Amino acid sequence: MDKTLERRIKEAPKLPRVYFDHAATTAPGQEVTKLLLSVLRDNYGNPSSFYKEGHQAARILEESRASIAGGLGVLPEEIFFTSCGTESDNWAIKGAARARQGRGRHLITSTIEHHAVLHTMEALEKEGFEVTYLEVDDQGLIDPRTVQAAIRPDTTLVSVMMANNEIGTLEPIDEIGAICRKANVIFHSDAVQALGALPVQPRDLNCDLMSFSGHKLYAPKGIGLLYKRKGLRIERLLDGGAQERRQRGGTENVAYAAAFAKAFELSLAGMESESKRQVGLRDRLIKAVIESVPHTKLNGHPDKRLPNNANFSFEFIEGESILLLLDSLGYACSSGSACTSASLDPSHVLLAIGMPAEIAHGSLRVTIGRETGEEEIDRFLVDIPLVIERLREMSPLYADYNKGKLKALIPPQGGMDVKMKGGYGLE
Amino acid sequence: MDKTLERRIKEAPKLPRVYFDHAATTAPGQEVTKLLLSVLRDNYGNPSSFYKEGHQAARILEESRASIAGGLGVLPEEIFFTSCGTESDNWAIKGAARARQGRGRHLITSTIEHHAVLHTMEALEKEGFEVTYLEVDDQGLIDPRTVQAAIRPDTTLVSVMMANNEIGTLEPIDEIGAICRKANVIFHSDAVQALGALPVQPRDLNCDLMSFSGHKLYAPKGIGLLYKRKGLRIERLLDGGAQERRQRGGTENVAYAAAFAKAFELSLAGMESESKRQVGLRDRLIKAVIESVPHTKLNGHPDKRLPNNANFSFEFIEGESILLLLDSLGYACSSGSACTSASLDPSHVLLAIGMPAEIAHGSLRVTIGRETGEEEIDRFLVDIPLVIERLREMSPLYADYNKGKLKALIPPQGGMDVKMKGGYGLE
Amino acid sequence: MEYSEKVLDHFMKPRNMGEIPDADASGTVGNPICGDIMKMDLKIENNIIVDAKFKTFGCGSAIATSSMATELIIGKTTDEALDITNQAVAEALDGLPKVKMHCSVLAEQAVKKALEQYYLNHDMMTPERQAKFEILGQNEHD
Amino acid sequence: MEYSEKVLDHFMKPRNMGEIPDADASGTVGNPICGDIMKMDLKIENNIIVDAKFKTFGCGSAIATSSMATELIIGKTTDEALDITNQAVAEALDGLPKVKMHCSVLAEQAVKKALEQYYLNHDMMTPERQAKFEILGQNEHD
Ligand SMILES: Cc1ncc(COP(=O)(O)O)c(C=O)c1O
Ligand SMILES: Cc1ncc(COP(=O)(O)O)c(C=O)c1O
Repeated sequence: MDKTLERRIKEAPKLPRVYFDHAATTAPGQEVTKLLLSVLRDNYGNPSSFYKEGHQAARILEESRASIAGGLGVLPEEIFFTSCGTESDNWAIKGAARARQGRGRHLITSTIEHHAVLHTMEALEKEGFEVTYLEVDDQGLIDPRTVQAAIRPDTTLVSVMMANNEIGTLEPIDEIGAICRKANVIFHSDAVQALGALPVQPRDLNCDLMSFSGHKLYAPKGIGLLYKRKGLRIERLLDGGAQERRQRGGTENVAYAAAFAKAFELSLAGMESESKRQVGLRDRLIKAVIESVPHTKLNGHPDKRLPNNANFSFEFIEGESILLLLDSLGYACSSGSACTSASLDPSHVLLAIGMPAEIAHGSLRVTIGRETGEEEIDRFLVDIPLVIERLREMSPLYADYNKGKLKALIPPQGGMDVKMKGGYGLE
Repeated sequence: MDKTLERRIKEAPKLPRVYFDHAATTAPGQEVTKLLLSVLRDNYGNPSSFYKEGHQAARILEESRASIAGGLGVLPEEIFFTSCGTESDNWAIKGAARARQGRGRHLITSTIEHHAVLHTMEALEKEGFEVTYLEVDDQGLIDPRTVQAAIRPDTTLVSVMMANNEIGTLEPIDEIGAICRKANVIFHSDAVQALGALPVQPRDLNCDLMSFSGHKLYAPKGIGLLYKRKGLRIERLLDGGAQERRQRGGTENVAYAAAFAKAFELSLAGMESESKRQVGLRDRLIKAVIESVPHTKLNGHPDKRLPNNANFSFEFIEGESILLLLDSLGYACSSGSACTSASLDPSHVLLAIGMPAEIAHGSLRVTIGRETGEEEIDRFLVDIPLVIERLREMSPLYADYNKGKLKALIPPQGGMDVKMKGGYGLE
Repeated sequence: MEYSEKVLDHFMKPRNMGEIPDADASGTVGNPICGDIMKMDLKIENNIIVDAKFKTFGCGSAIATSSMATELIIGKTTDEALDITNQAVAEALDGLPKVKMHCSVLAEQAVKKALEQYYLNHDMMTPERQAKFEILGQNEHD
Repeated sequence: MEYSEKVLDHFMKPRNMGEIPDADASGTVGNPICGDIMKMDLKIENNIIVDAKFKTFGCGSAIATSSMATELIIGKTTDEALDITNQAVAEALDGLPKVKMHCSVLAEQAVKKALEQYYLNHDMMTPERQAKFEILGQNEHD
C-alpha cells in the first residue's frame, strides 16, 4: 500500500476541511445568517397581519423582493418566493403546461435537465402531455436549431436550463428564448446554478419563467424564487391564502426571503472579480489534474462552463470510492456514480453526453466557491493522483488494461475534449 | 373625544407591545433560533451528499424527524418535511385525490376549513372532482353524522380540520376518522392550529394524513410537516430529487427541520400546565370582555376550543378599525373583517356559523401565547371597552340603535352563546 | 397594507365627527353587509357649506376619508364641493392602499348624496349638476 | 447513507487485496456498466482455502465486502466457505446501508464463482453443492 497516501490520510484530520461541493449547496455567509437571525427575532410578524409587527414583516418581505427584482432587472411583482428550486421548477412547468392545455399538450425540454424538471415532465406525461427531450452534444450543449425543429403547433412550453449542475455547461438560452418568443411558446429556464455566478437578466435572456434557489448562492436551503413575466398566467401549485399576489399560499418565510436578498446582493457586488478568480482556479485545477492523472478527461465544455465547475472522468475506477478516499483526506466532492445517488442510476447527464456507463461511474465533480483559495487547489493536486492510483491498484479493470486485455477508452494523456465511442464491450 | 383613550394611546409607546395574534404566527423561541443558527453555521452540508458534512446534515435531519415522530406516536418514515402548512394541505388533498381518481372523484370537506384546504378543493373541482362542503352548527362544530351521510361509493377523501384557526372550535376528528376508516375513505386533517396546543396522535385520531406548520408553535415560518400513514400512496406535489423517501423533491431545509423538532419538543414538555394556564387566562378574558362591553358575543364553542383562542363580535362597529385602535394602544390582534383580509371578503368561517355579515365585520380574534401573562389581560381589559366605545360613538348604526331606529342583533348583556337570526334588513 | 401617517392621524383624531341636528342636507351611503356606512350632515348658508359632520361605520380608511372629506368641503360652495373627487380626498391623505380606494369613493358619494338632497330640496338641480351625481349610481365595491 | 466504522476500515485498509498468480480457482462477477466488478483468486490446499485475494472496481461497500469476504473464507474448507452468505459478510461489517446490500451479494457471488470453478475442475460438484450456486444465476442489481 502506498505510504504517502496513508500518511496524508492520517494527517488530514488536523487540516481544515476543503469544501468542494458548492454546486450541491453552500454555507450561508455570516452577513446572511446575521440578518436572518435578526428578522427571526425582531420581525416575526405575519406579513398579512394588520398591525405594527405585520407591517414591519411585510416591509422586509417587499424590500427583499424589490432588491432581488432590481438585481435581475425585472419588476418586483414578477418575483415570487417559493420554498426551493424544485418548487419553482414544478410550479413553472406544471403551472404553464396546465394553464395552456387548451392550446396544446406538447412540451420540450432537454435530456440533461435537473430531476426537478425531468421528473416534473414525467409527471405531466402521466397526465397526458407529450414531451420531447432534446439531445445534447458530447460537451452538453443544446443546439438552438433542435429547439426550432421540435416546436409544433401544439407546443406550449420549452424548458432548458441556463447552466448544468453536473458538468457546468452553459446553454444558449437567449437564442432558445428568442426562438420560443417568435413561435409564441412559453420559455422557462432553470437558472438555479447560474444565479450568483453569472449575470442573469431574464428579459435579455428572453425568458418568461425562471427558477432560482437560495442555497446555491450562500443563502439557506429552503428558499427559492420564481420569475414570472408580468401578464403571463400560470396555474397555482400551492392553493391557499392571498400571499404572493394570490399566486402562492403559505405564510411567508420572511427571514429566508431577506437572507436570499442579502446573499444575492453580495453575489452581485463581487461577481465580476470573483468569477474571474474562480475561472483562474478552475482552469489551473483542470489542467493540472489531467496532466498529473493518466486516463483522465474533462466533462462538459472547456469554457462555456460555470466558473466554479470542474468535472472529471477517471478511467478504471468508481466514483463513490473516490469520494470516500477524498473525504478521509478532508475533501467534500461529488460524483455522478450510481452509488452516490439515492436512485442508484449513474448520472443521466453523463450518459446524455454520450459517455459509456463504465466511464460515467468514475466521474468526480469539484465545485469551488468563494472560500476556495490557491492553497486548497494545491493541496488537492497533491492528493488526487494518490487517490486515483490507489483505487486503480485495486481495480481488476486496470489490471486487465495493464495486461493488455482491455483497451482504454480515455487515452493516457487524457484531455479537455476526449471523444468516446462505446464501452469495453464486456457484459 | 374620550380623554382616557387619548391618554392611553399617548402612553402606549412607552409600554411593551402585547402580541395577541399567536394563531397568525408565533415568535421563534430563543432555544429554537439558537439551534437553527448553529445548524446553519456548522451543518450546512447537503443531506444527500456523500461526505462528512452531508452525513452530519442527514443525521440532524433524521434525528429531527425521529423526534417529531416520537412526539406524534408515529414512525419516522411517516413524517415528511414540507415548506408550510399550505403545502402539506395541498399535497395531502391533491395527492390523495389524484392517486385515487380511478376509484372515484368525490371529496368531502367542511365550510370552515382554512383557505389552504378550501382553495385546494376548488382547484380540484376545476379538474373535474366533485366536492361536498359540510355545514357546521352555530358554534362551528361538525356533526360526524353529516360526514357519514355525505359518503358515497365514489368518495375517496374526507378532509376536516382538527381546530379552527379563527373561532378555535375543536372538531370531533377521531369520530370522523373512525367513520372514514370504516367506509374505506382516506381521512386528512389539517392540524396546523392544534399542534403544540393539544396532544396530537394521528393513530388515535384515525387520521391517514395530517398537516402541520412550524410557525404556529414557535418555530419559524416556512417549514411544515405531512404525516402520511405508512403504506398509503399519494401523488407527489413536488417532483424532483430523491429526498424525503422520493416523495418530495428539493434540498432539505435542515435548519428549519431541526428548529421544528426542537419547538415541538418544547411544546410537549410544557403542554399540560401551559394549556391549563392559557385556558385560565382565556376564560377570564372572555368573561370580562363580555361583561364590560355591551352587545358583545363570543364566537365558537365555549369550551371545545383552542386554549389560546378568544373570538368576539362587537355589534355596530367594524373590525379593522378595532385593530387600528388596538394597534395604537400596543396590541396585535386580528379580525374576520373583510377589510383586514387581502381578499376583501368577511371571514367565511363567521358566515359559516350563521353570523350575519354586518356582525361578521365587527369580529376580533385574540389569541394568547406562552409569553402572555395576567398583566397583558389586565391591560387589555382596561383598553378594549374604551376602543369599542370610541368606535360606537362614531357609528351611524349605533346612533340609529340609540334612536330606536335599529334593533340590536346581540342583546346588551351579550353572552357565550348568543343565537342570531338574520341581519338588520338594511340594504 | 399600511396606511400613511395622515390617514392614521385622521383616523385617530377624526375631524368633524358627529351629527348636525338641524342639518340642511344629509346623506347616507354604503351598507352594513359590505362593512361600511357613511353618514354626512351639512349645514349650508348661501350655498356655502359652513359646517359638516360625519358618522362612519367602517374601516380605518373609511373613517379617515370621511374626516378628510369634511375638511375639504367646509368653507366651499356647494358647487365647489361637487367637484371634489375621491382621488382628491385620497391625495389629501397622502394616498390610500390600492385595496382601500373604494373607501374614498364612499366619501365622495356621501358628500354628493347630501348635496343631491340639498339641490333637489331647493330646486337647484340643473343638468350640469345632475351629471356630477353619476357616482351615486355606482357600486362602491368594485 | 453512511457506512459503519468497520466498512470504512476495510475500505481504507483492504485486507488481501491483490492477485494470486498461480491461483487454484478464480472468479469474476459484476460488470463495469453497472459499476462494479469483483475478482476473487483462491489458493486451495486439501480443500482448505489457504489464501484469497481480490481486486474490485466498485464503490466503498463493494471494496469492503470483498475484503471482509476474503477474511471470512481464509482457513475455511471450501464447503464451509460455500455456506457464507452475503448477510454474513454484511453482518461481519456491522451492517451495510440498505441501498448497498447488493454489494454484499456481489462478494458472495465472487467467492462462489471461484469455488464453482474449483469443484468443476476437480470433478467435485455434487447436487448438494450445486444447489448452493443458485445465487450465481441472480442479478445482483435488484
Ligand atoms: C388551520 C390552518 N391551516 C393551514 C394554515 C397554513 O399554514 P402555513 O401558513 O404554514 O402555510 C394555517 C395558518 O396559516 C392554519 O391556521
Ligand atoms: C439545476 C438545478 N435545478 C434545480 C435544483 C433544485 O433546487 P432545490 O434543491 O433548491 O430544490 C438544483 C439543485 O439542487 C439544481 O442544481
